[in-house]
Amino acid sequence: MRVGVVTFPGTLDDHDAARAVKYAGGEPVSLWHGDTDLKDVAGVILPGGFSYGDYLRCGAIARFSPIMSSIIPAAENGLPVLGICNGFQVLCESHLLPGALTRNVGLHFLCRDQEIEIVNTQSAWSGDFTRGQRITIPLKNGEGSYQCDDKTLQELEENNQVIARYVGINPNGSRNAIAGITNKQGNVVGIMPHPEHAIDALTGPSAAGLAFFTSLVRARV
Amino acid sequence: MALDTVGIATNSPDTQQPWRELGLKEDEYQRIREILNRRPTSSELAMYSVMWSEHCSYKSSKVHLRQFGEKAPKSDALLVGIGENAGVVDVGQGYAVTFKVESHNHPSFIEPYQGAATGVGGIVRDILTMGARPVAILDPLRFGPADAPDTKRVLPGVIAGIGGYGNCIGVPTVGGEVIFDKSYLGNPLVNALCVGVMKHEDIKLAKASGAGNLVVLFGAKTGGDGIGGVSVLASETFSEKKPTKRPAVQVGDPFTEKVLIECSLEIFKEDLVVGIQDLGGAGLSCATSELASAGTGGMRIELDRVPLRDANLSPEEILMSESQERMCAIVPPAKIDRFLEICKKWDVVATVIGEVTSGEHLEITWHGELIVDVPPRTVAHDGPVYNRPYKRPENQGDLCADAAENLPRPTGEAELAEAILKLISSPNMADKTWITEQYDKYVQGNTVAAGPSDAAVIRIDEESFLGVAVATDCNGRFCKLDPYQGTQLALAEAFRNVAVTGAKPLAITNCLNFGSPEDPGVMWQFAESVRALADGALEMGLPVTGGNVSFYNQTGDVAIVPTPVIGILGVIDDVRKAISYRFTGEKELILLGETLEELSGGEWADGCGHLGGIPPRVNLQKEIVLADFIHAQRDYIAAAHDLSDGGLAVALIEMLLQSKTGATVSIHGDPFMHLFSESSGRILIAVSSEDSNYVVGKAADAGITTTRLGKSGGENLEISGVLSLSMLHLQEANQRTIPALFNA
Amino acid sequence: MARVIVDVVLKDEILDPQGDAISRALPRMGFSFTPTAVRQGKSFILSLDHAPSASELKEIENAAATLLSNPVIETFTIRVEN
Amino acid sequence: MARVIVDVVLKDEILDPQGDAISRALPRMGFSFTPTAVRQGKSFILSLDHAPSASELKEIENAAATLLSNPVIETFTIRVEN
Ligand SMILES: Nc1ncnc2c1ncn2[C@@H]1O[C@H](COP(=O)(O)OP(=O)(O)O)[C@@H](O)[C@H]1O
Ligand SMILES: [Mg+2]
Repeated sequence: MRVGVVTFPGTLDDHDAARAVKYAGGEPVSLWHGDTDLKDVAGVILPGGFSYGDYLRCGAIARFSPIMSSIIPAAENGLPVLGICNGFQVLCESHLLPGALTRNVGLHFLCRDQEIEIVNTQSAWSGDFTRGQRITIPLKNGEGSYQCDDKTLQELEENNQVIARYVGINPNGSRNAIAGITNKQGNVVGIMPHPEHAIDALTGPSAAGLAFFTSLVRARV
Repeated sequence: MALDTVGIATNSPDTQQPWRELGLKEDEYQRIREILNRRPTSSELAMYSVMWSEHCSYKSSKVHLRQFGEKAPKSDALLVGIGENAGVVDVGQGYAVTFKVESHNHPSFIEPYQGAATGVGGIVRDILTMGARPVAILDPLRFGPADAPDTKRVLPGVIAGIGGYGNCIGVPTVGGEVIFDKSYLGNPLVNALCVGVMKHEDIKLAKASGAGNLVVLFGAKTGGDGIGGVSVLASETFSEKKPTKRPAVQVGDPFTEKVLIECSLEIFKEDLVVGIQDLGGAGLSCATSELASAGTGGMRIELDRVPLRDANLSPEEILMSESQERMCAIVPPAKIDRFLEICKKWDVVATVIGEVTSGEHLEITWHGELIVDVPPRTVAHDGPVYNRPYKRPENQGDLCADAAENLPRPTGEAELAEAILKLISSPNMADKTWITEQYDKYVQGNTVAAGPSDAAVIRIDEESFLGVAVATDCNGRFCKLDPYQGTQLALAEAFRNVAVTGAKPLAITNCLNFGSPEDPGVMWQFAESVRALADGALEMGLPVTGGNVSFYNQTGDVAIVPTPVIGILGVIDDVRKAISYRFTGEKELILLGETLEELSGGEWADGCGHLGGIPPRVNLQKEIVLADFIHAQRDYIAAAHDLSDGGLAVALIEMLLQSKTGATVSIHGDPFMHLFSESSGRILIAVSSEDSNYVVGKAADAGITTTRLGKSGGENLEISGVLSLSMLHLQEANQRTIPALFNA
Repeated sequence: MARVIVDVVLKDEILDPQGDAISRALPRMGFSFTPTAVRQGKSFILSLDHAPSASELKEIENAAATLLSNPVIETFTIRVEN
Repeated sequence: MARVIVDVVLKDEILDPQGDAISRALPRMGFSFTPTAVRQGKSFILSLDHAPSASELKEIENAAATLLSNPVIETFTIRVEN
């Protein structure tokens, strides 16, 4: 299965995302921000990093790139899209996901091994988990505090759109300890911590992040 | 100011020139006139003044640094030695690794965030320039007392700056040091080490050869950043009263650096350059003169082609600008189109600013007028060399006589427990997670070990699991007591930190941070330190592949404690076998090496406010034996941690905290001495019970003294018959200090 | 020569940790005035070589609403300095 | 009720990577106005339950010069909205 991995200028975790797709049994296909061709991929990953330096606002400039002009309508038509960290920010800026990510409450960039609890296992990217499963994967961000208005929050909870929540101390001040959400259709998922850095216990805190990628790849084999 | 051309300079020999303001000495100015056979133009004067500054010319250190070449051990691993942007060593399987440390001390004192950020940017470009992908950053840092108000200003900014830059360019920051000492108040040390990886065939050199080849400037536009920064910030003692000549602070743009990295690597992959140099201190003056001087000498630059951020800059200022994120490449004409195409893809500004000529002069024009016409070697390499006087300070003898071994010691359970808690919660020994959490250690996905660990371990090949281990170390107090021994202790410690991971140490880099070379006492410290490092490197068979010298780290007459930070790089054939100091399950704890009564210059003495005596002995041969032993027995060693600052007490507690367990150990002899001594050449290992007899036997065969301390387990640190401390209590003491000091 | 300044602030209901940190730091640093609230905003200063026309202002407003601010969490105002 | 706004901008000679990035993004995104320069600044909005006295303004100026701005690279101005 072909899974696209987008590289914006300033993207950092594209190689890791591609490696994760490979580990999951898929075929990573790199997509360049300046192109509009999605190369027949069956899913797209917007990896972590600092697209366009995160200048202005995280994800704000990336949202207007040519590749996003193809991804946005495709996602609206059901193409599975996973945004990790900066990718999550791009998805919010693109209004494919509600809400926004703001400065961590502690005002510092934070890189730590973070326990999260998987809440929703119905999305295109979380089917290989069991509900309530707790996994530890790296968190690394400066602006990872999920914020939205009360009404949106209520909708997210009522529609089971929360994918994962932080366990223990809320590291960045996200509302309802939200670590990741999905759209109503379940094809677009944004997650702040980094599953692609937890696919092998040698280089990550665990291998439990791999299930995000196998969820997509195996379901569609 | 009217344009000063070579023609005008020839015809106006008596024009007064501001050489003194530019930091030149009278005889240096006269030498420039002799070289050129006329007075320099103002642009030439600008170039010579920055290039002949201490920072760029190493004029006070050169005579000493030569020993690294003269005493160099024969090394098959060395591919590129001292003199290039960074040394390169062979790590096998066709891979080459380059690493180097740089200091950005003064800029970080003035503007902590940007100073530290641009320090990282600079060293990363040095590594990139060698043709390598930067894969890891380490940041050896020194600050004034942790509770000093200025430390509260400097430290958070420095940490945020390193993280802000390193995180954004996608290079993991995986190790370093944070040390507090009063001598660093007003003189914080911000050193940054970068490691890069490439294939042998991709190594690039800073050399302009081949007449007709084009000189291309690419990266950020040139602005007024840090103009005169080199001579003002790095060559003179910083004093608050005297305003800097041009207050511009360099501001880093990590996004531009990130695209510059990717763009350069793509250019290297297609083999489009014959030489390349980054623009660091002294900007274009340095890049053009060094490139030309390393080639055949001839180069012509049209300076007015340089893309500017500030249209009002004069040619002198353009030559001296230290705007960040710029590179200069030598490109054959047949390859220039492809070169520019790749730059365009990455949205990197690239401009042909000149060409290599068949002549022997570096000629620079400004709108057609010749403003520089110099033999480039005279700018880049033939700067002044000083044989500065040096002398052991009068009071050194008194200092060494005042040994910490004579201080009153804690006795009895309560006093010992209190001393341990004080030690483990002191800012130097306290947990540094508050700092390291601000660094992305995971990016690139190859981090096998990062702080807290003795050395950082990075995978460089995903198929074979080949990797490298890197550590930096220096105890400046030891170096103050005896710069020779202190430097070899730093070398031994860095070596041991790499060795405990199971890696084979391969090469040395260093960053020599000292006070003013004009002070004979400081110069003595420096001379001793360099001699010690050269001797030590030879004895250990490791080449010194590069480094950096930072002088003038002093306030008034008072210099920092000498701080020769030593970085060691080792190779590990299979990172899956790397040893950390974390273990699981019940293990037997064994101390390797001998403990002597050595307290002077150590952490306990420091906690008593004492500095005096003679530092611990160092035996480099024994370090090699230990390293070989760990490597040979790595399959039987569950965890290993080197003993250094804080001795056995700290190493044991750190290992247990990491492994989330207590232990019961027994100590034969004076418990205080065994817990607090900082004797060198010791490693604490954890071994499963069934392997312990075997491992101890092997150690005995190798001539290593072993002490079976006891077993892990339980929730307390029990020292039989001496004391018992709960691990929770120890953890709290260890973790509380830094956040309490620095959380806003 | 004119400057158009777009001031962007977080909506009142959105958490502003930076503003809060400043609120807390003020008394610690010995300042005696105590604002009822501190919010941190951003500004974008666009320099033009001429006074902006009505249609240009319209475009700037557009850019402010889409690129320079995120309507989900922020509001903006525009000032013109001639 | 009053608001004191401290506007902080980078000194002109200091590189502003964010402003530059925005400059470059504008034409790519189809906006036709082309500012000669874009600079990004910060603002701090201090809400007070009364109009600030002269001595309070003095203190705010003090805070602006030390806490709210970094005099090495930034300058600030103060506006009062009653
Ligand atoms: N500035 C820093 N940046 C990154 N890692 C750091 C820094 N300071 C300390 N560390 C890490 O914290 C750990 C403990 O540091 P230190 O006490 O200096 O180690 P050691 O005693 O082994 O030399 C090491 O893993 C080191 O790499
Ligand atoms: Mg160590």
